[in-house]
Amino acid sequence: MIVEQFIAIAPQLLLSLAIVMQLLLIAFKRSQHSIAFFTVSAILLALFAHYPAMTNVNLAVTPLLYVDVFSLTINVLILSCSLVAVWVSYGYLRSAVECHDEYYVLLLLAVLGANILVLSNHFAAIFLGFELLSLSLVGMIGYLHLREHTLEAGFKYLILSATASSIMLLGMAFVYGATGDMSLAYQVPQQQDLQLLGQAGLVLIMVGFCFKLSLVPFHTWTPDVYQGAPMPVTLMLATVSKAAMFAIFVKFWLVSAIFNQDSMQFLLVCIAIASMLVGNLLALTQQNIKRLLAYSSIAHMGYLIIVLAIQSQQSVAWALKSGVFYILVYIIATLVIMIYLSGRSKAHAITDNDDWRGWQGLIWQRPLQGSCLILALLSLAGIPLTAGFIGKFYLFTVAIENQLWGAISALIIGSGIALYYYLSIIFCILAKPLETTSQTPIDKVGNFTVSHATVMGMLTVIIVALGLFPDILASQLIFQSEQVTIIFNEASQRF
Amino acid sequence: MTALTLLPFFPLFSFLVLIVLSKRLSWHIATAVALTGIGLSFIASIVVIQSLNVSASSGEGLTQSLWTWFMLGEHEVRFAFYVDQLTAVMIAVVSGVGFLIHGFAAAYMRDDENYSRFMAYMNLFICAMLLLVLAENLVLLYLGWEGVGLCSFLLIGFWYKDPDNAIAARKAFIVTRIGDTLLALGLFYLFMETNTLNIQEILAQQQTSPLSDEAAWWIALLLLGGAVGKSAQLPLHTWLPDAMAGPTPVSALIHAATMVTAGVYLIARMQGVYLLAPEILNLVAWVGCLTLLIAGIAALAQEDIKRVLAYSTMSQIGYMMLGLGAGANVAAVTHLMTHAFFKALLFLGAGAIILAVHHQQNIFKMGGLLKRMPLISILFLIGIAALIAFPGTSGFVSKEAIIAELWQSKTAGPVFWWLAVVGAFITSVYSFRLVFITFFGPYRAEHELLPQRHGLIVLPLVILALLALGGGYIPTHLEQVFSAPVASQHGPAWLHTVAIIAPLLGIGVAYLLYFPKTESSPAVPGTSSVYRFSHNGLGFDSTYNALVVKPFVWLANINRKDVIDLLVQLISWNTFTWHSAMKAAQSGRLRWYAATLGLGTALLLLGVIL
Amino acid sequence: MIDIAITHVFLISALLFCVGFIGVLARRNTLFMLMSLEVMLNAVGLAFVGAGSLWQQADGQIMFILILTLAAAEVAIGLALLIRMQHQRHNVDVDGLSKLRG
Amino acid sequence: MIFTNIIAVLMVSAFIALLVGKRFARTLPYIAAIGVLISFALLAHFASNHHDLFHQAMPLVSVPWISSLGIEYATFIDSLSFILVALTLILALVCILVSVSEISQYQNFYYFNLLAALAGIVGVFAAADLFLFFFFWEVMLLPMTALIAIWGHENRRYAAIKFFIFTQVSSLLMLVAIIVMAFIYQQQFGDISFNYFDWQQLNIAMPLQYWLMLGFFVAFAVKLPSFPFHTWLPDAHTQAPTAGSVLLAGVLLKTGAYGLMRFVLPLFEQAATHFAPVAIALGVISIVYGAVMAFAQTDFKRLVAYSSISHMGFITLALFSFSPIAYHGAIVTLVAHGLSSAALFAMAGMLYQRLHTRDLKKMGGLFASAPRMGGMLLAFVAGAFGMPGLLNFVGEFMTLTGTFTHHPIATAFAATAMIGSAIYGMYLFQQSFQGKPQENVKIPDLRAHEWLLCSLLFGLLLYLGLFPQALLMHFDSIYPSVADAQLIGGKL
Repeated sequence: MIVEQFIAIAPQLLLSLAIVMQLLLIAFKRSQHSIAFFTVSAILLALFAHYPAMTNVNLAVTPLLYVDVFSLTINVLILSCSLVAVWVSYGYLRSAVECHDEYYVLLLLAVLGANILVLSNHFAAIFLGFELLSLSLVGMIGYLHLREHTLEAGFKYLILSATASSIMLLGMAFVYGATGDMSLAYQVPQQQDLQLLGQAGLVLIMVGFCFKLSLVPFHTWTPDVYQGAPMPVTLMLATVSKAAMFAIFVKFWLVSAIFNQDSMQFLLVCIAIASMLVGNLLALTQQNIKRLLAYSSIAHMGYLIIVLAIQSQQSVAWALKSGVFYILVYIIATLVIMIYLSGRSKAHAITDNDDWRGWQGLIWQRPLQGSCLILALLSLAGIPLTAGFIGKFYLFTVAIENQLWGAISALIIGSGIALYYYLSIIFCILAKPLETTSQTPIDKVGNFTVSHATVMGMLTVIIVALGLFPDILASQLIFQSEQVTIIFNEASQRF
Repeated sequence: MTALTLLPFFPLFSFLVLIVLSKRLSWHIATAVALTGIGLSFIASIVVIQSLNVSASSGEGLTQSLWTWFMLGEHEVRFAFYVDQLTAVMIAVVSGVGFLIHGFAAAYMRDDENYSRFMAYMNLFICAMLLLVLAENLVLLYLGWEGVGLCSFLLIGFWYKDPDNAIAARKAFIVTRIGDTLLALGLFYLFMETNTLNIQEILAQQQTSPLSDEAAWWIALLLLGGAVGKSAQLPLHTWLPDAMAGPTPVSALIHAATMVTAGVYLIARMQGVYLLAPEILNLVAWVGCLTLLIAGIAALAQEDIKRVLAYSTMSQIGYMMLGLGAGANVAAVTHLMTHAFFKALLFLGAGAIILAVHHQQNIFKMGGLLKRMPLISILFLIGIAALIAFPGTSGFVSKEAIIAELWQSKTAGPVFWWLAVVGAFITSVYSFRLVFITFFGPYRAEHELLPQRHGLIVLPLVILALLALGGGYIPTHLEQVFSAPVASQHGPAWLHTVAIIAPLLGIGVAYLLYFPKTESSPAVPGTSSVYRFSHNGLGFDSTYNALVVKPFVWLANINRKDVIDLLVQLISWNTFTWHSAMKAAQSGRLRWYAATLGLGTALLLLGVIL
Repeated sequence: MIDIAITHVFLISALLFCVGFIGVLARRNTLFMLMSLEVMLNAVGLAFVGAGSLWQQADGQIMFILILTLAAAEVAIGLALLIRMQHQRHNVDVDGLSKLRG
Repeated sequence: MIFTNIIAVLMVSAFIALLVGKRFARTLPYIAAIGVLISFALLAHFASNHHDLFHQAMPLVSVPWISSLGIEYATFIDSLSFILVALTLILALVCILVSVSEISQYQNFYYFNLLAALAGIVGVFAAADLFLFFFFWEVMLLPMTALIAIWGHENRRYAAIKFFIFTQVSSLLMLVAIIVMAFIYQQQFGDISFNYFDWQQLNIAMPLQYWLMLGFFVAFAVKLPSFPFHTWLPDAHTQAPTAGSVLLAGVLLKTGAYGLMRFVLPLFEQAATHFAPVAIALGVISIVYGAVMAFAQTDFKRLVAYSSISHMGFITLALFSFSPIAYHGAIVTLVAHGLSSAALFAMAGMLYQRLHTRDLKKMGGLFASAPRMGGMLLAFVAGAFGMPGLLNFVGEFMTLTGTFTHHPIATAFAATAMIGSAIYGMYLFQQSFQGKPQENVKIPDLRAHEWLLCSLLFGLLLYLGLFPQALLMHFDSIYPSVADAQLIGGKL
């Protein structure tokens, strides 16, 4: 029994071990190459550790953690993203004079936090994962302290994230007070006043999640932090943090069977609609690609949480599948763009190279990179041929199955607005190249290497492949999600 | 019936040759091609008429079906020709007079750089006109109808470099197009009621199961709309005087002899329907009556020789309409034929004169031509005599026949009769005004006269003059077509006398008013406001301009930016405004961000608890 | 042990939390903001302890210890940033940090 | 397999064109033309083997695609799709011909886009699965937008964005309707299905049916375009490169009409009947409004664009009058407008190449130097205003004859467009080719490939105008009649 539990959380244990070893390694030898290599190996090892974990799912490891296929899937996604992040960071930081080896420790800590968050089945675990993730991220955001916006971004993230997590903690306290149970599968009490307390607690917990998913009205930090953070950290924020938060939000929502409460359902749909509209509106004329991605992530998270607004247990499987597919697709497209941006930026520059007007005519100078970017943007815009369309199609099916007409309208309007800025960028890439002689041309900036292009190309191939044959992935997901439903059913019936 | 099949396609073939080879052809070859095409047509029509006379004394026509054009539900619209006595008259006139005019045109346009193109258009026109009259069904008729319209457009605007010509061409096309649209609506209505567009089937159906009163009323009215457009009758007549911008042979062929009579042909053809709608038939008569008077009055004050003739054409077609409306069908169609002869003669004569005086068309700048070009002047005078129905001419035969039958017309016979006689009087006044000013008095042109003696100019004129004199006696057998002969009950005996005297009286009045008293007295156009009003065609043009054209252009131009697009832009403007507002909220201030966080939380709490 | 109604505990912790939150909003000095955050966290801790005593479980107190740890970590990072701020800008006015906007 | 093969051939030649690159830019038109000709040969070969099968829909391929939703890659053919695909391929040749001398930058990518757009359009006509239909519907937009945005005129980005947003937002409405239909099918028959033939058995209650119909209608009305949704079209047409305009006017607009014929009328008979008065009003307004707007324009292409709106109004009018004659008229109008507007845009392109302006005010008197071009322009203008003998007339005449029986007043209003079209047509011709020639403006007359293109289009218009039965005989048994619901099931 105990062995099984160890196997189930082996990846996390490996990561923890790796963090300790990292510290030792730093003490032993300060070398960016070696620590980066070590980090990559650790993450790879954790990834491989998922194979045995997969064989033995639906297992509670202490009351704090619960391992199931859904969590494992998300964890694999998170680890893959962090792999990319490490690799990107390596290229990004390589040019700096200083040796940034602590950075990798923070990175691994954040990944560990995200992993724990995804697996957690208890408020305490949520709290631990949440804070581990946030605090490491604050460290990473403020890491390159000589850059122009680092301080501001770090401070904003610290204060706001701390406020949000206090609010969430207060909510947990309320829920605990109302139910006497800190497990996710708590039972709402019968008493009137306790019910109210529980309800209030629930809302406050939701605020915490919404903050991290940067949903309206808790979105304000997103663009500033995205912009101020170093490019690889932005990448982490946009992928690892978002995926983990989404996963725990889903678990929280489904295991506690919150979707049965009409008022919560209503709040969720309102938040979703507001996010779609506000996010897209804010992005409309944005010229900083990092800010633009931040705003569009607001909208995308708005689309995404539609999958939570389900009305019956039967829809759960389909909703989960859609949700996972969508976030996966979103992350891949974001990765393509952010890898490009990381390749074109340097740690020791005062800011990142993040004005998309600089991409003008890219496709004629670097056809491969240009077309990768275009396809990624199309995927974000949800245009057929790309996986983004299939993701959006799934969301539509979920929304229609649950008859969320308001959300559907907002989705359509939001997509319409979004097209404006995505197309603007695409047309910029397609335009005639600028005839500049004074400035360095875009394809000479940064440490962009062949490997960047290769990874971008591979991810783009995945985007197109999933756009043409979504069954490659979707047929895998549906099986798992069905299992997840059973688990959740069991979980909700345990008490 | 090979002759019938090929009849309209000879000119089409020559058109193709001319348009494809165009400038590569010399004048001689081009002329030969053009004349051959139409000459063959003429021969074919003679052959067709012969066989018609031989085979069908019973009134049955000849049908020649080529192919199925398209299906309207169950009804098959065929590309097919039908010939009866009415068609026979038309094809003979079109190809015969057309041939003569082509001959004249060859000489008239000889020096034009686009000569081949001109002859090509003329040939195409003949083809379209033949299709119009030969059509077995109304759709094919409509094809011809539009075809002649297009050719008319091309020929009026032939000298396209002068914007005025282009505008005149456009005006002609668009005004007639209004009529065409009404005609098309008439066809739709007919099809809805009868389920066929075959003319003979429609007419035959009226014997067994006639149209309802309402349907007949509407159909007759809509077809009349088409007819007044093409035949330049009230209220769509304003294009014809402007159409004189085209080369003179065009005016002769299209705007006098053939195309403008298409409306008369249509109403004559659809007589069976009109008989079911007596009110509309009466309207036809009134339209004709008013047109002949108004055009006559306008003709009194024209200075351009071709405009005088144009107004007189409108007026004469008014007689035909009046005849059709009052039941004088045979006479009306006969008048159509004789009118083609003498009006072609007049236009060609005018053309010869215009050439002689260096493309001067103002009659007040001519004068004294009788002495200087006697042959042409006499031929012209023969035409004028026929026009005013001088006894013994073809015009006399047909016009007097119309007038004679008016009296017994069921509705307003005596009124029509009187108006027609007044019209005849006015006709002779303006005709002789033209004659006196042009042919008498001193020569007022700025350049030396260039007498025209080319065979191709004189010969057609001579033949047409002969026809203008004797054309009224050509046997037509039209009574076979028009089934309901008017009761041969004659009115009072004096009618005939008055009708003959009225034109002669007109000559006298014209002599008093316009004959140059002395050899040197300068003839001047009038200056009074009445004269100007009449000169401008009684203000129809300006009224239409103010009521229809200007508002339309204004409306179109004011909306050039497309009001709907403005709405769309409003939406996008709105979006951008929201964008700016939200962007302002993204102020970068940490404390404000924290405040939104608190506010949002409070909002959510309120939302759940309430 | 004096029997305090559980609602009172939650009310006072909520009030304390609001005080902390208003502190974050109202103070421009970054140091005070960090202190206000501590107040908020302590309010939460109070609520946890209260809830734990209500259900006669140790969980609430465990959570409080975890929160204390968090507070320490947070302040550590916060102070690090504060020092950088003082270093770079020679003041700790939070309103100066508004370059990123729009 | 025929459509799949055509799509494959087009896509393969598209990629070949892309890979050939700039080095052999001169071969690109030939590669594209060969691709199109092979497709055409395939189609012709298929037609010669199966020509009596067109009266009924004939399923071609069916391969599972997204199995969890019952989505298949399924295609079918019937006379409507056959004719529209044939039209597409003919216009593809026209597009290539007009591009030869116009496009000088990034040719490989240009031909790639052109061929990809064609493949998408063929896919739209071929799809029997509604998801697939939607997929192609969107896919054809992308290269089309690229054509406008890269090789367009001065205001191209605005036009391209407008075009894309209009069509995309409206088609999302359709996507919603499609998904709802699939779920309804699931409710009624147990399995989820996006298949067109399956959907014909659906029986949808009325208010819902109405909403679903609206979802489809809006998407198609934007594409058509019908009156309040038309404003993308003048911009897109004006700014697109010549081939783009040709493709837009010639084929892309037809997909809207195709959608109405294929989906809105047969699948939502009841709702369509209820909606008919509104649709007819929209059709008539489009007809009249388009004509008036066309007259007000001074830009050659904009004028033609508005005339397209006017002509497409006839289609709405025809389809919602539920008259078989009008339905046939609509089909004829589709083909006729495809050919004639393509020709007009091609002429606009030729003029633009010679004069570097589309402003009619700056033209005039060109007939003197380019009589053949003028003659051709007049011929196509005549086609546009419904000159009998050309195909447009047959379509217009049948449409109006058919609708008159049911809606005489609306038809009377629609018929005013015959006057309107004459006005703007003649305005167009005279402003450009007649009048006083501009100083020193001598333009070369038609070149060989332009001559080929014009005579191809004119020949088709004339031939089909005189023998429209060649087209119509395939449709003898096809028309939706509301009274006779059985007729439609499976046949359309």
